[in-house]
Amino acid sequence: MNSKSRLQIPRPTARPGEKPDFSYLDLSPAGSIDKPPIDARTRDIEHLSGGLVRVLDEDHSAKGAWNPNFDANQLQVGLRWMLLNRVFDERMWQIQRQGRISFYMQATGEEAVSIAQGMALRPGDMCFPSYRNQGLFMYRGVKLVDMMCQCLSNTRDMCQGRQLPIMYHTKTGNVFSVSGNLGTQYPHAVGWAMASAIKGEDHIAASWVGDGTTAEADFHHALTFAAVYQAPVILNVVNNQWAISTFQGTAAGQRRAFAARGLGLGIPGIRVDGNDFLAVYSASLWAADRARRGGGPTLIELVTYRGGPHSTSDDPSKYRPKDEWLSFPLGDPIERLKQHMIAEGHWSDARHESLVDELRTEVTAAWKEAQKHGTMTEGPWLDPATMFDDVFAEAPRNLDSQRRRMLEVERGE
Amino acid sequence: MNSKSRLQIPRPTARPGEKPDFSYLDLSPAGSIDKPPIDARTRDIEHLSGGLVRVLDEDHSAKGAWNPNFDANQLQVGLRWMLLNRVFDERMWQIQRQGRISFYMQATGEEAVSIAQGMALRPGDMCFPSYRNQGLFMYRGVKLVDMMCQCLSNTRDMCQGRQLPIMYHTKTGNVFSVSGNLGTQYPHAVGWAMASAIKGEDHIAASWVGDGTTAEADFHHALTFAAVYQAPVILNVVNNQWAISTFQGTAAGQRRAFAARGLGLGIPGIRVDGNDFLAVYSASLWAADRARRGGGPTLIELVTYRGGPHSTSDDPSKYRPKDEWLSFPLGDPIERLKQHMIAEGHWSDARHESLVDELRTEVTAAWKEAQKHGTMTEGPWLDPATMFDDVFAEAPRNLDSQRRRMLEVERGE
Amino acid sequence: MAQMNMIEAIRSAHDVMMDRDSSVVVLGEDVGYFGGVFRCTDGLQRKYGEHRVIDAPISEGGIIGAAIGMGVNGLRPVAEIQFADYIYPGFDQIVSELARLRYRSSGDFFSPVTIRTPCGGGIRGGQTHSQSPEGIFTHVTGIKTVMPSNPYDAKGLLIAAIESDDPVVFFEPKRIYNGPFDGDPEKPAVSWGSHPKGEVPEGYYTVPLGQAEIARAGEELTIITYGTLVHVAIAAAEATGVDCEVVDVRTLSPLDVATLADSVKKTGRCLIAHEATRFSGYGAELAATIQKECFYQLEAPISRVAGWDTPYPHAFEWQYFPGLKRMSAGIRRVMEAE
Amino acid sequence: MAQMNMIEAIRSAHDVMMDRDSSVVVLGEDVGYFGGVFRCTDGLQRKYGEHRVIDAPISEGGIIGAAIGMGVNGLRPVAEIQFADYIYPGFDQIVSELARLRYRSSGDFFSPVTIRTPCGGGIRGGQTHSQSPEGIFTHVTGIKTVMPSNPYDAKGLLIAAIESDDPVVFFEPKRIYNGPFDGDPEKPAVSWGSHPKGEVPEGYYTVPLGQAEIARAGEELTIITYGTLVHVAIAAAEATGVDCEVVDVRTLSPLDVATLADSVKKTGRCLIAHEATRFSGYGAELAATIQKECFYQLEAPISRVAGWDTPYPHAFEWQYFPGLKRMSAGIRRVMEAE
Ligand SMILES: Cc1ncc(C[n+]2csc(CCOP(=O)(O)OP(=O)(O)O)c2C)c(N)n1
Ligand SMILES: Cc1ncc(C[n+]2csc(CCOP(=O)(O)OP(=O)(O)O)c2C)c(N)n1
Ligand SMILES: [Mg+2]
Ligand SMILES: [Mg+2]
Repeated sequence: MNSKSRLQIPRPTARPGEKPDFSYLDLSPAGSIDKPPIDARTRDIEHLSGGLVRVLDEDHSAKGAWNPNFDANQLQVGLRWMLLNRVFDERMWQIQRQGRISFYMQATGEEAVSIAQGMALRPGDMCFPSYRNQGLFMYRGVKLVDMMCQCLSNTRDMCQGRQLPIMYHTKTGNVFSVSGNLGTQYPHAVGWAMASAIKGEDHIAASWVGDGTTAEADFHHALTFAAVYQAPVILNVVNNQWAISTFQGTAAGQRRAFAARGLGLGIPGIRVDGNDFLAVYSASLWAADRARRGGGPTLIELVTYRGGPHSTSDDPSKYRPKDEWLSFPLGDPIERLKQHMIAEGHWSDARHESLVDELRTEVTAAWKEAQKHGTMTEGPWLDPATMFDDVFAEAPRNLDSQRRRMLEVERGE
Repeated sequence: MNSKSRLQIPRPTARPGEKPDFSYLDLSPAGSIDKPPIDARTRDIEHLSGGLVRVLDEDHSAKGAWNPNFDANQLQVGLRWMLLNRVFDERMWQIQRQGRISFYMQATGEEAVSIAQGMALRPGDMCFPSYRNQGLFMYRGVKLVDMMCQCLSNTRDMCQGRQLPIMYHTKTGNVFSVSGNLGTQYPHAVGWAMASAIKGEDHIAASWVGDGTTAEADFHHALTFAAVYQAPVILNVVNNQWAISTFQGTAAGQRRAFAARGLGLGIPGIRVDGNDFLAVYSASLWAADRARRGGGPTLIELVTYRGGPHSTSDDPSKYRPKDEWLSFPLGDPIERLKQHMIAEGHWSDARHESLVDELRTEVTAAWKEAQKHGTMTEGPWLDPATMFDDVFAEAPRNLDSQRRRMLEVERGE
Repeated sequence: MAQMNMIEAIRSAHDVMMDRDSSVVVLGEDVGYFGGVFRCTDGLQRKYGEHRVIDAPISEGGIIGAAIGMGVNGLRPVAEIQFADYIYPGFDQIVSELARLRYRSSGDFFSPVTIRTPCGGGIRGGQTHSQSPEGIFTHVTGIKTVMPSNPYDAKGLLIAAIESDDPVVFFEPKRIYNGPFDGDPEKPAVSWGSHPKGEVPEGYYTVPLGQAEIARAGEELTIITYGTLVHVAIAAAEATGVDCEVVDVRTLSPLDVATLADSVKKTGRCLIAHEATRFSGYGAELAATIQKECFYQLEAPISRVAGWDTPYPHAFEWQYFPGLKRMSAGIRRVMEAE
Repeated sequence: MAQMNMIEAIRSAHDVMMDRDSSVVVLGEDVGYFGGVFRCTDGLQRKYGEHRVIDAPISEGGIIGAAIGMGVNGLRPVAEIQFADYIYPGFDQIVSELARLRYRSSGDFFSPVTIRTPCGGGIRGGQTHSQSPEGIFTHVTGIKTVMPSNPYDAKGLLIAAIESDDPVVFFEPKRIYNGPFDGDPEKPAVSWGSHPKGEVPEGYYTVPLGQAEIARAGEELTIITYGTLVHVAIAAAEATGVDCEVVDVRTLSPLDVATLADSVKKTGRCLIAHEATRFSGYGAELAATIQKECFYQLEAPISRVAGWDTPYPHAFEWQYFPGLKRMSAGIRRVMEAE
């Protein structure tokens, strides 16, 4: 059957053992894309979905209309949080490898997304994250120890042991509960934004999905509702080239940029260098301003690369070249911002090293603290009776009697 | 709450009592749109989704590159089937109004879609219709009497009484079973087309949904799979301006044409005057050729108007101006083709009248015949025992015993 | 007190709640300008404006997904799904998100969405306008499942559902929108006007979620049912002359086991009835629970009367529908068993 | 004969069928080049090419929708849904289309799709990688629902499913992919190597759909169960010393009532067990059916051991999972009742 098949099967440019090839990425030079006014008509800014908004140039300078002109302090804030995200991920990965938590997912190589976008939004704006937005939780005030306690499902776990590690949430920080189901948060963000508009508030919503997730129904639902009601929302597609073993072409990412997905609905799209901290910030702020002033939704594609395995359950050497990340033309967001800061005279290798050390210490301290609230092998333990709470606002009779039954069985009655 | 709401609610240009206003429709003059080669790149033919492919001009002449240059016979074939569709619908509507069938849906004003597209496809191509494609069934050989028997759920009903009227299917005519669930047929068409490609055959698939249905998940699934595997399929959106009481703007149809919905996935779109028989034929043939030669999917938007109520359960005077259809700038597809044929010297009012008479007689004869196979009030009757067939290929025990039980109850045991 | 049919009662529940609580919003296909294909939201947009009664795109998944987000942002959305047969495209959002949000966030987030949807057959709607999928939803923990059998309950339960901080899927048996139906399609239609439960207060009141009701008191056999079949059960009690106690479940989940079990303990016999297909339907849970609770009092096996395990066939609506004949046969079956 | 674990047996079923029948195609997320996140399709793309083992976009609805269309065009698609927890976005296509196509077209169209999906907990997957939604599917007439408990059955049933012209939803209890599990998480993992049902023929054979099997013969009490809990039931029989007959349902719908009822008529006592949440779970249908069939032989109420009516909590996997302790308690409960 194979021989006669005329089906066209998309194929990544390189598989294990082959030479990485990113020639398919359409790159624009830093500073080359214009920055339209936020009230521009969708039709007039279609080109933003095709180019690549970049600020940081090869020579580490910041260029062009999208340059947010950050001062040293703002740059350091960004660098610090991105680094913290990286250091935290490295540590948690190790911890999972030691069998001390059941599961973990890193955002390695994608830290600019959560941090720069976190900075571009206001505290009252609501975030509907994917599982790779841990940086958002950190930036929005969730303590490292609380994130670790969630991963440990221990007595201080914000989820009371009910969720897989990394499925954080923060009510006060306005970051929604991470779902294991891909893409379901997208229409939530749109509904939240619609409610904000109905209430006459100027808070906006933002949500994130991966390249692979764009194929899910909720992607379409969200875009449709956002377009129809001009909801004040930023819909982000984090195109890290891979969806577990499936490359972005299997979500039709090779024919046309994900940023163009909303054009047919009248939703403007911006394709951004997702590893360019300044460009991500600037494009997000533009979209946020636009939404806040009644301009409706924007779709932002953040072109980046998933530097690590999909999760601790994954082995990418089975499906992509081991060194693919090294060849990724947009590099590493942390390294790029660091070099820019050095070039600008705001930073040095030495300060960088000492910041890394400081953050490692912070993470280590948090881990020590977290374990006091219980680990997988040692107490204190969450009370299993709590597993019957919060199914409903009030436990109905069947849950109450099951709770009693469970306790009897546990006590060996 | 209303006063402060900033939500943007799309509104039709006219509601009952207001003056119809179709100024929102972007019209192009007949013959003004170029016809690209079928191997053109999507990027190079984006403009086809914005303009409106038209062949029949105000003066009833046929113009431009999309003119299929039909001979008199082809034109008469087209007119005859469109007329038959109209006459059949009128009769069945009456019949429902007399309480002799439970439900009906007309395609009034949209007949060019089924007939011209039916003619553009080959018999081996598979059609996945919506409930407004009765013309396709007729054109593909389903006898009127068989369609009527389906609507009667009588002993000759192809569905054995299991489906609401109009949910036809024909295996030999290659038209899939109509579903009551909107849009579900769209991914079927894509899967069928993928299978055709896998088998190395050159049959293509085509499917139809309404403007409102584009908001459903299956629309997105179908476009995504079609784009990823370049499935040989034509995906049609019949934009008849209304989805029951909901105008096309509630499916985001006012910001950008439905034809543009696939562009972000690399699927070319053509916006066609859906009431222009020649344009519909020609655009469909172009897309069919393209698909057949490995060029992948095309999205065709057929701009038309739902001339009648949504169904026999609907009363459009509640939500749109009574005379809206009269103001529709693209007119009536039958009248337009008729005038063209008269202008070309192939037709006359007299011949038209006599054709209408002939078709009415044909329909009346079919109705007489159909009733012989049973009506809602008179036999012969379908055997109710058959309601347990075809749930599975073979009835499992529970169905067999339920069948017995049912017969016992019916017999009063 | 006013006379209302079920449509009017449902509309009135919306009206009362929209008036009391400005966070209540309504969304769905054709619900706004048009007032809904069954007219349940008629007049609401005129009264409360198009920012609170929102015509939605044809996207059940999107409607429920967006409603969840609205609920998280402090609104109290009431979403209409035009027919229960079309709720499945929204199933993932209901099961994976709406039902679990409070649990997975330890109560920090929740979304008090009410999903209303007409269900059931008997209106010549064929297999895609007749389904009764309630059983599926009762297996989804974290949502409440409700089906009223009359205008009074419909309004009171709907107000309770809208007020509930838990998500509720609210099934409306469309066959009895305009009047009770005793399962005999040959009889002339009757209206709610003459039915005691057609008397409906104009203002605010609730029928609490989670409470069954004895719709007809009796001593010989308990019929546990809900929705349209409550009326069929009562008619069958009269027709057979068996002194049936008819229990209207009203809230399917969480279930009021005590009311049901007390009745069966008293009568010693139990018939369970619903319109949905039998296999793995909600009646299975009722039977499983009752046999457990009432084992020592049961004098006969619990029997089920339900839709056959086929799709709902257009032509054989009345052979499919568990009407008077089948209900009566079920009663006799249980009474004859020893 | 070869020794296979369940993953290998499932892979082998694919291999045998793809080899025998060129119309068999496989599609799903990560199933092709990578071979599936549980490796069930490993090596198939290398052997049969990427036109027959197809990496699909992340769209369960699209996968099932496209598979239906392929099936209508003469292929025999086997679709993998990566986790049963993610089957809901495809629910509408399953319920409204796949299950009803043959019926609504009077047999003119049908689509012989097999949907495979790993289910169940016990792998620390949290609430979105642990669900057992099989009960929901058993309420959908027109599809067959299967869950094997061992490699031999897995292969034989999967081949039967692929060959069946009816659509099949095939649940694979992932906890026993690599070895049987008796419900005690403290014990070292065992492999299928030592289990008689780990012996699996390399070639073609079928285990017919619609037939239950006695997994352990016994006289005192019947445990009706399937999937992982078959092993827990057998272990609990040993642990309690009660001579249980363990019936492995295997095909949940259509149900082999006779094998189940015969066993219960013999033992007079019945315990039903599954991992899914209890309320309105598949166990309800089993209990409802058995009380009806075996009323006069039952010496005690039928009892159910099941997952609690909560989502599957990550931290309390073993308090949630109906393991050895709960199964044993259930056995004692039924034995003690008089
Ligand atoms: C509805 C659903 N289907 C499948 C999965 C399994 N799954 C988890 S992550 C993943 C890949 C997602 O890829 P992408 O959207 O690109 O995000 P990334 O992991 O690259 O950030 C898959 C298939 C899931 N979690 N939910
Ligand atoms: C999944 C689903 N949701 C809702 C409906 C109810 N419904 C039937 S037709 C219709 C309007 C469809 O409008 P459109 O797609 O524009 O097609 P048209 O009727 O105009 O041809 C609706 C909402 C349905 N049949 N299926
Ligand atoms: Mg990705
Ligand atoms: Mg329409």
